[in-house]
Amino acid sequence: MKKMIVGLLVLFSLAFAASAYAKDVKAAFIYVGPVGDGGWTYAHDQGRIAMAELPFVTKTTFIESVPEGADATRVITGLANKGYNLIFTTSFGFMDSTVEVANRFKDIAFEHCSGYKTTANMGNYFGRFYQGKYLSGIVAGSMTKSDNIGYVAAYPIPEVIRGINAFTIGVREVNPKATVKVVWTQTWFNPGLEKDAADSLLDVGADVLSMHQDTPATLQAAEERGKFAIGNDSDMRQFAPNAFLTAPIWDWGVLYKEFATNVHNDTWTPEEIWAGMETGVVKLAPLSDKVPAAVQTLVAEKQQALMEHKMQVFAGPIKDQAGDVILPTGKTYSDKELLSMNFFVEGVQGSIAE
Amino acid sequence: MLEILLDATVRAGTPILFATLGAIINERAGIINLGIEGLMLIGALAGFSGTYLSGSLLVGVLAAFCATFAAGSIHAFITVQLRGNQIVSGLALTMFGIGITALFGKEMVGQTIVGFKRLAIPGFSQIPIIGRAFFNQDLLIYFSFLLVFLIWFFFYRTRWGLGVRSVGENPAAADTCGFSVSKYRFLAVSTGSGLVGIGGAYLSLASTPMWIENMSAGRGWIAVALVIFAGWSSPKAMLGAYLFGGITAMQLRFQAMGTTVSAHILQMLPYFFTILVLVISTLRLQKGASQQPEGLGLPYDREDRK
Amino acid sequence: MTDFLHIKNIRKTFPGVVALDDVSFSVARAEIHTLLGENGAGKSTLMNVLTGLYHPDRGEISIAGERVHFTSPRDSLAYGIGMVHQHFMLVPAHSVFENILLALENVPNFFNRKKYQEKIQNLIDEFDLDLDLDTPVWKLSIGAQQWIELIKLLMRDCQLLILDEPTAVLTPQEADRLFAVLRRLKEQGKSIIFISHKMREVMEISDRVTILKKGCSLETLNRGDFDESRLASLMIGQDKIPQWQKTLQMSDQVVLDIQGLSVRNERGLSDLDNFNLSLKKGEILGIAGVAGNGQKALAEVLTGLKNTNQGRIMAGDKDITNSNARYSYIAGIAHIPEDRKTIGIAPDMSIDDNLIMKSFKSGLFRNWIFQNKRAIRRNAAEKIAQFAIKTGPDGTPVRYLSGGNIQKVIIARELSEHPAVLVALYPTRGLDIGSAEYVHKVIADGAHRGMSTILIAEDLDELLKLSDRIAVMFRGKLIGYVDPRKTTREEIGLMMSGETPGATT
Amino acid sequence: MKLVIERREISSALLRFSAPIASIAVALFVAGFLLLASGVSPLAAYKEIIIESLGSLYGLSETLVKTTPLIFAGLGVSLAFRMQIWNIGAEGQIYVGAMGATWVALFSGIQNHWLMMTAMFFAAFFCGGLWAGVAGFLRARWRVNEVIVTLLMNYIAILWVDYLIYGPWKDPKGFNFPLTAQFGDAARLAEYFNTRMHSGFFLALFCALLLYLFIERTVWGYEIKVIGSNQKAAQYAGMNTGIAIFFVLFLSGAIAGLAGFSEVAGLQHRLQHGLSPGYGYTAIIIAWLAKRSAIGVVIVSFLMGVLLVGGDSLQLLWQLPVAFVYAFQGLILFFLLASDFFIIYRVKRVKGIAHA
Repeated sequence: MKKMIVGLLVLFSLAFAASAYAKDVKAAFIYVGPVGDGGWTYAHDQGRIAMAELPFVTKTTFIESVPEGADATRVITGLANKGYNLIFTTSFGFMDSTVEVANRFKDIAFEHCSGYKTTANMGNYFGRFYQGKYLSGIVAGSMTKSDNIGYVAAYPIPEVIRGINAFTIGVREVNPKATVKVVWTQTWFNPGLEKDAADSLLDVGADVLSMHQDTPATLQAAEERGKFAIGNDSDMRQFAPNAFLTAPIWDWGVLYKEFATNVHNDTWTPEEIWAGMETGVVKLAPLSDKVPAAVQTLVAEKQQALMEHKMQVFAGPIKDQAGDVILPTGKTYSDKELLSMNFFVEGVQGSIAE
Repeated sequence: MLEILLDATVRAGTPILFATLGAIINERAGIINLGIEGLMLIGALAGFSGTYLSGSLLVGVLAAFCATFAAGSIHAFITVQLRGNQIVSGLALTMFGIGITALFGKEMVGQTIVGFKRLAIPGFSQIPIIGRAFFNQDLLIYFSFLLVFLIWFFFYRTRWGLGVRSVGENPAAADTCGFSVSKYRFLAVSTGSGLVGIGGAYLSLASTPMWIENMSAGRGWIAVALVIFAGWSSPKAMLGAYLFGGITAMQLRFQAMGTTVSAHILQMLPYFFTILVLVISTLRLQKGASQQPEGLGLPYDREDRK
Repeated sequence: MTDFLHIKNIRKTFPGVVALDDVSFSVARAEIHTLLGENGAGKSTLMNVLTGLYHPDRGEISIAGERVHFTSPRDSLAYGIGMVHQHFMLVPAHSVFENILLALENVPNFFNRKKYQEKIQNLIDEFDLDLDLDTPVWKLSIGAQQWIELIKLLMRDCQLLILDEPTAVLTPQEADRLFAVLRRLKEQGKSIIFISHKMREVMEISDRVTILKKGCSLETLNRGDFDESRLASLMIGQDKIPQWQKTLQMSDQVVLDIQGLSVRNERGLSDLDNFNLSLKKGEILGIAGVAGNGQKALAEVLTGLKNTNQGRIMAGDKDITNSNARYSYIAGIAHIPEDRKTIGIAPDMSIDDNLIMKSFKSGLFRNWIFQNKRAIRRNAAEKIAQFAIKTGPDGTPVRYLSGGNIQKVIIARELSEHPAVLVALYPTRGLDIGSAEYVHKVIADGAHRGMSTILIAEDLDELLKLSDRIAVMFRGKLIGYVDPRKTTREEIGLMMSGETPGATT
Repeated sequence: MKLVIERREISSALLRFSAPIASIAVALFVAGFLLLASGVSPLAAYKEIIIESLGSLYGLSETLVKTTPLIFAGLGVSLAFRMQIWNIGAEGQIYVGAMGATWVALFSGIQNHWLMMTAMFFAAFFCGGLWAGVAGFLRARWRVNEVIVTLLMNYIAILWVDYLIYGPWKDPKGFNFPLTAQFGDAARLAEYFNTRMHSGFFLALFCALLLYLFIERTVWGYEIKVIGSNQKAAQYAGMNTGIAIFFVLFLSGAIAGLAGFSEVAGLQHRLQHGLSPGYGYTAIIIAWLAKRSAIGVVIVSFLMGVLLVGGDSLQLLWQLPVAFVYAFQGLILFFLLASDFFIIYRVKRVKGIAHA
């Protein structure tokens, strides 16, 4: 009898504990662009939708087009005040705002994307997108006939620069003669200008285009001229069925589900996550059937190697634009060095604004 | 290279050209329209959705025209019938356009259509240098060439055009000659707005066949500036739009060819040159008679005793 | 004689003003009917009602027996009523052809340019006018512009032509030519409403005369029933004209001396051409001339609003050539501008503020950088009392005042610092007779105190009455001086058309 | 029957007061249909806007934070309005003002707080002023259209600031992200009540008061009013309108530039892209709504702050796009313009002739 009572008590308390710790997740997102940008913000919102399917995620919301800066702090605070217990801030520029608000709301879990700061209740996460860029570079290097590849880039920030470098390393691995020409647009989404930029690259002889941009304008430019192009952020093949080769894409749902589950189980801790391809956060869109089987196999092998950590994209020897070795053989860059990358590797034609 | 640059110039300049022509018709009738940016967005969304839903590019262009005609009518009603402040009403129209297109454009994001294709004019398209830029383009660009002439013809060879110019110059004179100032102004504003809408549709149907929020990205404001630059004349508007498009195209090609000048600085060039040319053309204006319609910006109040 | 137009009990008010009170009269076919009245009697308003520009508050208009309601000029044009407005309704940037074409009915949208050019040219030839169809209107003289207005109406085949003070911009000789054309039109069966306040013209051309006074139609007289003095007494009526005695008191001291002045306007034409003038202390110097012959440029140069291309202006011993407006003012030159509402006042500001527009920097109205509101108010109260300005409540924007009171505000301001020279452009234009007399008295009183006045006016009567000397201008040149006590209208008229007189001072 | 429009003799104070309120009510009503179309109850939405922006100390403080740059920019634009000059370039002036203040904060090496504040203040003041002064000079000297010049210079200003933060001014410790370093404590304005409200707000109020005195009480203010009322009359009265135009545009830009100072020193503590999310454009509307009054600018800026801050909650609760607030602002303006008409005119029905 006594045993039974004790047993029941234990059971009860366990049940109690379980219910106390398994809390509902109410998640909020702030986005830098409109959900309708078709790129970066769109991909995050897809992640949010995937997360919302978890049974214990009772509510998700988002605020789009939040300017990076003073407004962000207010919007994040507003979300915190509204009782959300998991808040995602999905642009680098939200970092300081997130830190500020996180320090004020200690009970709420904050996750900031693409930055480098953490606090007791704020983690940061990002994906090793450059791995996808590298793989797409292999495809581009194999497909170019003119050895002339164009790259339409948004802003000279480390993420974009890293992507260009990884891409170029991929290109030169299969085609050491090829060069990558870079044109900056200083816009994330201004399709007309981006298309014009793509055209300008095609005009100087590029026959494969890549891009770091939110709109599919570059793909359309290549489609129109019968050239090839590589997408960005999300699978945009419907915009250029013939030109589209592949695209490094995001699948944030993987991470978001994990965060939500951790919060639900109260096992969430602030971490610095830089997820590689093995996690599924960064993927390569299915290759076009125009890509020869040999290349497809090569890409698959490389991807496997990356996922198993058998190789690094940024591994010595790496030369800068002038041809000088800046990373000797056998060495690799630390994450910190990668995160603040601010130079172009050999094979890139273009300059980073100084 | 020149051939290619010219081609890029025409393609980059065309949406601005349509918008500038529309704005010229507005201002010729005496109404300043700062709502061009919003109208372009409405045109872009209406054009895209029209084509997406019907599968026909023509329907898209017509939808763009009709939607911006309607939106322009709001501005026309407020500034002509209600004699409201033209600058504020135009700004309101831009805000309204940005807002309403984002609101109703959600479903169109990520959808695809088949856009306008290049259509070479046999023979002409082979002309060196200019052939590609002027005779191997899509239908909307050919239409823009025609429009430049048509607008010139309309203003200087038709009675309606004379009426529009007169209500912009001296509404009282047109009024006493039996022209309905409000009707002419209203129609000039709404029709001009419709042309601006086609400029927007050029973005979403020809330049980059897709819909993205805010895809006009400031081109409408450039058009507003080019109206003065062009001295309210349609052939000069063509020149201005291509100049702007040309400088934009050129700075991208500078980059593609590997210049080391900061892209930010290069990007300022189109704006800088537009100001410079505006100053020069203003200086030239002052030597002769002013080309600015004298009634520009002034509501017409028949009983206002001066 | 059948009545073509019949109007009855028309009333029209504007914010704060009763422009027309009760007007009735009729116009027959083939008649020249003159509307006579002082400025401000409501003639122009009445005509704007008749052409559909204004909508009357009440009253009836009938055309050929049919009751009509005009809501726009289209309506009145449809009934064959056309008008030459006092301020021409032309588009300056357009060519003569375009301006005339604008007025034509039933022009197809895609018109045959040549056909219409021919049509218009024929009419121009018929009246033997010197007009080039392709010239932009702004390049033409005001007289030529008036012909364009007339051709517009003739091309439309208007049955009733209204001419609002057409002779104001013409020399007497040009006016004669206009009268000839009007008579010919009358013979063709057209009705003409002629508006003027110049008695001589009225006598010459009218079949009937209707007299308007303070917005009411007093009486209609047939030809033969009126003479100049009867018309004048009806027009002026029982108004008490303030009596003042004009005394000649010119000294020999020259206060203003203009030598060889030349001014070109922005279009490169000459506004003033080697112009000479000297003004003596206490003198009222009238300047006669058809409007647009350089009077405005003269006033603007004198008051520092315009620069000269050549020549010298001395105010006493100060050289004020090409000075700015502020310096001219300090040098003692006051200015009553031609267009009081568009130049003379800041319409949205109060009387207080308008009265100090030229002296706001003076120590009287200023403490360091701040305005001395109390002094400004006191100044306004003084001036309002002194010049009998009728105002609304304190702070009422000036634009709500009547024309006469606005003119008083301007005069009060201009005379407040006892200027040496007053340049007055058309100072009584558009004023009722009482206000006009008041202005005359102020000018004459000023002369009494030693102020010299350059009086530019279009009304010869006004000039003859006030001036000690009259200078006549033509195309920017000084043609000569006449003595108002000895000269005749004909002599001045000839000089106004450029003929050098035998007699000078 | 036809409709004829007539000017009212004098519009009654009641009408002038009630018409704008009625028009805002109508705008709210019409916007309600937009909300309904998006599946949101209008009443709940409007209630939410008010509660979010005014319902708590925090909400109020945020509203005031948002109001601060709007007051500065609104004052700047409205000063130019006084002279019938359209300064569409407040946006760019905010950026260059912020740039000036940032330059002082980062590179001047001043340690003293007050000295630093003063130096930053004047740097922003002169940078904004000179930026607008270019348009002022062109307008005064050659009558170049100031609307277009100020507008185009916005793009140049923003690109120039971008150039600095991507290039020479980039924080060396910032992982090469496009941000300047954070300001030291000496370069930060005081904050209050443990919220983000900073002394920039009081500075803005003070600025409004100064501007009010400047316009209504000083000799220069008088001159500006005369020129604004009738430029020809001003010339006739001997005022140098050219210098006045330059001066007013300079001052207009300088005040707008102070918004940049207050944003970087009070709120963001660094220069970055997207410093102003369109404050300069909102300022035009504010200046117009305020009907030329400096005090009006303060009130309207506050109302705009309410709308902007409250507008966020619409997104939060119902996922309405941010664009809704734009559409809403556009609607309010349309109806306010319409209400102006009924203040000045009345419509009468008369008998008329029907045209074929």
